[in-house]
Amino acid sequence: MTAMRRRRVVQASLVLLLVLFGFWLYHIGKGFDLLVDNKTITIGDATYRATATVRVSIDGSEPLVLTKRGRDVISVVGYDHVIRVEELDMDDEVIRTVEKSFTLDRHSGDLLSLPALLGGEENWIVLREP
Amino acid sequence: MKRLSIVLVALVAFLALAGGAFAEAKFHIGICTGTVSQSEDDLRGAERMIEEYGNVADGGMIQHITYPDNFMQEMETTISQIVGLADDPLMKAIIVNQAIPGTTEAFRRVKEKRPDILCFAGEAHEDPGVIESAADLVINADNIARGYLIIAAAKKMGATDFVHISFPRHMSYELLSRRRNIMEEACKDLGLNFHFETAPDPTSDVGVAGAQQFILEKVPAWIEKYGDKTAFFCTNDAHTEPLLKRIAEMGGFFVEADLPSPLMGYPGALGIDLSAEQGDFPAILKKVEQAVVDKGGKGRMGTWAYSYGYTNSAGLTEFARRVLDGEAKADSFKDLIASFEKYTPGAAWNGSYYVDLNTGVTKRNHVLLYQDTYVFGTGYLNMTDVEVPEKYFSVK
Amino acid sequence: MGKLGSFVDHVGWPRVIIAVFLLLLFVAAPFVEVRLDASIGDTLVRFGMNGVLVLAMVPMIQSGCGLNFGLPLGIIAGLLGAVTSLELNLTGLAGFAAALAIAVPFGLLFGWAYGRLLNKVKGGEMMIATYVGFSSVAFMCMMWLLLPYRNPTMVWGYAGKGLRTTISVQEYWGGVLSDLLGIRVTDFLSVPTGMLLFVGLMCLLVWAFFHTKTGTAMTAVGTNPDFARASGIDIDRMRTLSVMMSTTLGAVGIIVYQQSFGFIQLYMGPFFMAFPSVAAILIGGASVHKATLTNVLIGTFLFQGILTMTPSVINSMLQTDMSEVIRIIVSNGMILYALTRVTRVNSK
Amino acid sequence: MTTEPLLSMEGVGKAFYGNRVLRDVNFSLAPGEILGLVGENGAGKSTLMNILFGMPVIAETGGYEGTIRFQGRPVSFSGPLDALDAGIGMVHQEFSLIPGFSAAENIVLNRESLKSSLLVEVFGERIRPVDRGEIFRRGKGAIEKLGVSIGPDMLVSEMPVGHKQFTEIAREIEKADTKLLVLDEPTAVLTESEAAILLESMRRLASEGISIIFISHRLQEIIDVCDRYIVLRDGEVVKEGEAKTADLRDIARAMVGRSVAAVESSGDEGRAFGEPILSLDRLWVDMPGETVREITLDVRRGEILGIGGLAGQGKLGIANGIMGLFPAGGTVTFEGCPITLNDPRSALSSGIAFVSEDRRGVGLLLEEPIKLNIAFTALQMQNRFLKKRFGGLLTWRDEDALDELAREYIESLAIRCVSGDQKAQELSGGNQQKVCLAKAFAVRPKLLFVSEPTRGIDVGAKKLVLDTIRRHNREYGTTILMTSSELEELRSVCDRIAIVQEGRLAGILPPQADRAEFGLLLLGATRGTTGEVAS
Amino acid sequence: MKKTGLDGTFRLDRFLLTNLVPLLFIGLSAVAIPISQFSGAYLVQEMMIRLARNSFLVLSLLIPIIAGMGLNFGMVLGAMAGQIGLILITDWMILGLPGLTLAALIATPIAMVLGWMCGAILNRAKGREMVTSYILGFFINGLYQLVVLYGFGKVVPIKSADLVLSRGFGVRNAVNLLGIRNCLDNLIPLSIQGIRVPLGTFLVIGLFCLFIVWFRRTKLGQDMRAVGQDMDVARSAGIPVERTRIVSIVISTVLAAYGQIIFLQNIGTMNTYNSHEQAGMFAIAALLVGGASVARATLPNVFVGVILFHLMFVVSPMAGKYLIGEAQLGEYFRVFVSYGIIAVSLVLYEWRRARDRAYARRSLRGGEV
Repeated sequence: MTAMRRRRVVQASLVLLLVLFGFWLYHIGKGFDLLVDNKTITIGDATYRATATVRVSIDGSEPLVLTKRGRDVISVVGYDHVIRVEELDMDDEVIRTVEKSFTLDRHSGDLLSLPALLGGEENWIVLREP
Repeated sequence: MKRLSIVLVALVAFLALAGGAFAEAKFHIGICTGTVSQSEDDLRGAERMIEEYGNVADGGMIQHITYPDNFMQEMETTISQIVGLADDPLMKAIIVNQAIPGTTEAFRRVKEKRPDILCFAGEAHEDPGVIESAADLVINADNIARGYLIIAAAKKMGATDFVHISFPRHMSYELLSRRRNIMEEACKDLGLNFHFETAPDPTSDVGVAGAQQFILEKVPAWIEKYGDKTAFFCTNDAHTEPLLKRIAEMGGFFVEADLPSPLMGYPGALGIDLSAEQGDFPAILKKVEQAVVDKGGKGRMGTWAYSYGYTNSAGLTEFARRVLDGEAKADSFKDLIASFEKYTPGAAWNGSYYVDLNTGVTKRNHVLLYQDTYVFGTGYLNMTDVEVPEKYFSVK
Repeated sequence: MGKLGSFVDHVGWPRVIIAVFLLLLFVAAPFVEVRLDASIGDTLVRFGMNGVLVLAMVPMIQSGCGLNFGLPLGIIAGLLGAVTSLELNLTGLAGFAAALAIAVPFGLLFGWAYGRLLNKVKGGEMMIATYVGFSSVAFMCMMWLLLPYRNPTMVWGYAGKGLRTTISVQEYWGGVLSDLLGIRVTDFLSVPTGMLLFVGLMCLLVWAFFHTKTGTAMTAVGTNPDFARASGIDIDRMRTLSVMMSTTLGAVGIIVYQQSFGFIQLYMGPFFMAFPSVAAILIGGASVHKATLTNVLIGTFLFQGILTMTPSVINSMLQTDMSEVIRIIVSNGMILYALTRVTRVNSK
Repeated sequence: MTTEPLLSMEGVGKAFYGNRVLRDVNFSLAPGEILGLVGENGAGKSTLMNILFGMPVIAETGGYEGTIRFQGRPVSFSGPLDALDAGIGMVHQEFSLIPGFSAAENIVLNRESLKSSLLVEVFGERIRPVDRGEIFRRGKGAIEKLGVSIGPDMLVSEMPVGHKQFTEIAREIEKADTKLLVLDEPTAVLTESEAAILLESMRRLASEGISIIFISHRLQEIIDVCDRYIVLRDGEVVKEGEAKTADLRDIARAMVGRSVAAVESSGDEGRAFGEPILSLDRLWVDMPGETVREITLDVRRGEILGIGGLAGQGKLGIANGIMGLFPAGGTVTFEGCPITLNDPRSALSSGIAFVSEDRRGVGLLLEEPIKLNIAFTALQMQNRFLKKRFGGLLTWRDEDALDELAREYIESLAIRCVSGDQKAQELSGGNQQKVCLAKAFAVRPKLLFVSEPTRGIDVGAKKLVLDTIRRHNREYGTTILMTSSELEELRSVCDRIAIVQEGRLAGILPPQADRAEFGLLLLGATRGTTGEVAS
Repeated sequence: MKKTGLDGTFRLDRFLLTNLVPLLFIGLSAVAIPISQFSGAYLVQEMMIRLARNSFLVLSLLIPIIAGMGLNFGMVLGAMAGQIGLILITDWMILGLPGLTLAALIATPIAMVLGWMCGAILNRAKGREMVTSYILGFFINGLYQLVVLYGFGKVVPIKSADLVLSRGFGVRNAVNLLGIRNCLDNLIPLSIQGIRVPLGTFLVIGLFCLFIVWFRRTKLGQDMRAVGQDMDVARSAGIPVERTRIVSIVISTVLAAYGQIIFLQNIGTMNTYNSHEQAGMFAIAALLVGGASVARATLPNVFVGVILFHLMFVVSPMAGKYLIGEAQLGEYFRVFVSYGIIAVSLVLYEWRRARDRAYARRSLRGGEV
């Protein structure tokens, strides 16, 4: 009977292991659809105006160009990312480059407000308006 | 035995068709439609283009294929059929009408191999977000606007009640589900009573006949229950035919079909002989009109004057040809409408871009179109001129 | 209690459950504004339409060939008869009779060939029948396009050739049976006397057949092939004969169906016709090797009743499209039950 | 050698529903001893073995009396698997082998040698890989122990019958702790040389300490190989003794003799019969389990000829073969005309009828009414009980005539039923048998085959059935071939009795002949010495 | 002497018969390929993809065949379980290989429960397994719709707006599997002369073949073979027959779930309410085309079957089009051929079985010895 018992223990721990494995997979595979947004936004009391055209890429992805009031979607995998935003002038010359790393979690927003980021706002990642 | 006879038949047919030749085309356009049993109009549109631009086999421009009748089960076949078109190095555009499930993946595969091929989807079945991700242009009947317009038209025709007939599988289609809700909302606003009825799914175990029988027997009961000033609408083509038959007999209104066409349901339901008018839509319309009026359906039954499926096949192909020949721009709404209007003289079109309800993003590769409603015995209703109130675009 | 128990045992649980369910639907109907007379009328019409098709299961089951999943073959024969009758521009009862007259030889011919095939595969009939049915339907799809039918009301509106998926028979012989001696009870309930009589006649013929010498032999082949063989009966011949009968009944059945339905369904139409008939006779309490006329009548009534009542009543009750899903679960669940039960008795 | 017996039965008895089949059986078996078990069919051998193995049928019918001791302890197995665990193996008459498996795989079936595997901890024992090499080795070892040469990797489906038998025995002895082996007529399917090998290997097994219970109808084999024998008759041990000193004739007599009241003689000895009505010439029939190899026989008009023989010897095959139910060959002439074999119509239409031994399988339409059952063959073969309708367009079943017929036979055969409309399956066995007879009588045959007419029916009914057969013979002059396993029954009814043994005619005897004569023919003790015995 | 001669001719005869269906297909393809005018590269690529896509599903059919339960139409149940897994990971936005693995992990217990149910039902319908599992598929489809169309979003929380209908419950009719699309196929990128080889999937399939080979050698596999060949003998030898049969269906169902996941990662979009329906029918057809029968199927049957069947599928509509000049006739022709061939192979199987039985009996005949 001890063999039986040992077997039950092994089976139970295997199931547990698989569940843990599932959580681990969830963790490493979790992706996010991030809306990068170049619109005027009000966070708290401060209002950040969308000013210029920007070029944005996350984790070195294909850069996206967003004009004023532009919005697009970038998909990422994992929790820690680096965003690189380049402000462009009329001739598409880079005026300013901002690089920032950020961490997402299940509760964080999925709308990355570029004006807020460029304006130095702490909470530049916000929840999308429903 | 059977196989032998097939070969014989094939041989005869082959010899019969081995005439006619076109000048060698610069490029080829592939069209994928359903078979006659699935959607005749789409196929006829493609055949019209073959007539106009020639078959690839005869040195022409058009390569026509069909997707399986059982397309819901045979997605794989659909995919390889469409991707097979891209095997032709001269292929420059692929039109799929209707863009049944599998089209998206087929387009992705085509694009992976040949990014230069234009991929157009007519009347997409897959979710908007899905098909938009792969196609260069998606066309759908403007079910958002029509959700309001059909109700408005029904009111214009004199209806007091509106019955929407569908079943679970169709209600899992985003656009169909939303249209139902818009209709309900519009009914409320325009003072009609909205009723939602369920009918068996023709692809389930009862089959097409079982589903049609259900409509045949229930419509009289519904007319009795809701009165003869009731307008009917159903989401499934197979349901349309018996519905028309009963409405012609017993009263009630029918604004237009889900995919409207004078050929949709009417010839079968009313037993109309169209052999003399083959291929001529104004003549077909006239003949159908005559039949409807004869049956006492004057002013009660409508359609689009030109078949939606037919125009879609032909218009999209024409548009693709124009783009490839440099006569039109791929992102021009105007050019697109112009291509469509080539095949619909006298009928007005209207439409808009699709807007994703969740993100608010306007999809510039997804066009929603509608044609003016034509009511037999009274003529066009001028629904294209009606402004659809903004609020309906955000009804979920 | 004992009486009730033995009654239930006699009728069988699935039928009792379905009958009670159907009864509840009928009782509930008036409360949710579904007209009772219309419901009864619908059920009667459906009963008449499908009766002969379900009856077409009986000869094959009785001779031990199992459930006739190859029904599409018979239906194709019927379709050939129907479209040919239309092609000849025959109307009224004459058209109907012509359709029958043309369909029956086709049914016999197909049945003969099909029966010979099934004789080679004793024991595996059902699976093979399914696929033979499917492939013959696909073959006929090609034929509908290629056969030289020219009647303008039947061919495609645009191309002017090839047969349409649905062809209206209204102008020809639509409703000739249903309206024959029709009794109008209310606006929504008219009894399709002619059709019911025709179904009755067919049942009578089948019943009579099973009282002839050959019919007796066929029953014996189905009940106990060894017994039949020991009594000098040619089993293969009996089986072929039963398949011919089934196929021909299928051909007649579809024509009866069409005259009430008002349309002829070509192309993939026959594809889906076998299943409801199989389901009906199983629900009626038939087993895979024994079916009676009572099974046919009860099964058709219950199955078609459920089919027409569930969506309307449940839909009106719950205001949801879920009723369709419920119908699928209920009817297939019952068939499943019937299949597992049958076998348990068998394996004893 | 220990003195304590391996197996001992003390006062074992068994009755099925008041019908006693075993009474006070006592015997014991020492380790390494071979015990011959002899008895006619129905003497109680199988019941005894069923009790030993604890077959469910015993417990379901109320258990048994007495005690069984195995290795000194009283045992009561709850099933054959239990018995196997305890070390008792059985080789059945029907092969219990997997056709697509090799000999070795069959030998170790469900006792395969397994390799170790870590996955066991997760998925249980059955996930272990099978050790093919080890299986091969074990299979080979077991086969060698028997002293035969069979390739351990030979597929059973490709083996001749004898090899299958050896494989089966090898499986039992391969079990590590098999102490007792029961062999149920293992030599029946073997050729003589194969049988010799088997007997040899039995001796070898015994010398290794395995005890064997050997059931056989070949008395010579019993005498050759066994240490002791016991003879069962009507559930009782009627004779036992040392095999070496046994006399064949004694055993045969003990086996066949009946304790029942003396056979009521038919009383018309010396009836004169006409010319042969049916002649069989080198008939063979491929009937599973009842193979007829070669039979040449004449049947005379008007007689009742009994065909006797032990189960499986082929007596049943004769009628089935002539009636075309199983593949057959040779020549059969009926009234001077040859009968086409393999075609039931041929025999039926020449006026031969058949009451099958397989009442429920071949004899009846269980789900149909009695009247249809009775009339069926006559209706189909002779177009009787039909009436024409619509000017001959329809041939209708004449229900009135059927009712009339049913009434007639229900009355004359005293079939106990509600009416002719009752379904056949609702009748008792005896009444079903009468329906079968009625069916055969209804065709008014010139020649009637009756197979096992009294099998499975109670004593009262038995007498009725036999009387009916005899009466029919007397009244209508119908020639009857009656096949039965019960010799006494044959002797009470028949004019001559032919004994079939191993698919061949062993001899023909008058019913008054000495029991021992019958016994010897039945057991094949005189095999090869008899040809056609003239009556 | 006579015997061997008889045996020899019998074998050749037998070989032709056993392989008649594949031979028929090869013949048909040989005629159809030139007519279809497809390029070789396209066909090779297409076959490569189809092999990767379908093999696993077809392989999942093998184990019930070993256990004598015929073709498992109940594999549709497994496909549904796989789809539920995929819906969930799409909702949670788990991408790439982890997503795929997680979907498989979620599908496993569901498939096990469904498979156990299916096995238990089939145990009550012995000898009629195929028809019963066919209807079981219909029945479960109803339950599936109930769960996915009404349960998801109401009972099971679904957050993703791309997935749930705007009305708030029910999964949309098409699910975009972009997140895991081709993630296994392209795991190890390999391209030979412009033809992409889905090496990752092939590796998984290869591993699985090894699993089957290994499994057949385990005690359980041995028991299944025994049960498949003779249930009564197996039972008398103490093998738990019912349990073994259930286990074989459970394994098949779980594997079908994985197969469907692999299938859909290749397809890239999921037809929520119909994708599973195609799984059973085509897998079975492919296996039969490969020369397998209801009672015997081997690994080569699987691969030969997938290639031949799908070759026919790809080529015949085009061939029909060029031959007859009308696209739809080609399509109908394809349906006719594919169903017809299944019927033919089943007929051949039954006929052959009857003949083999007669042949086996002949050796017992007394007269001829």
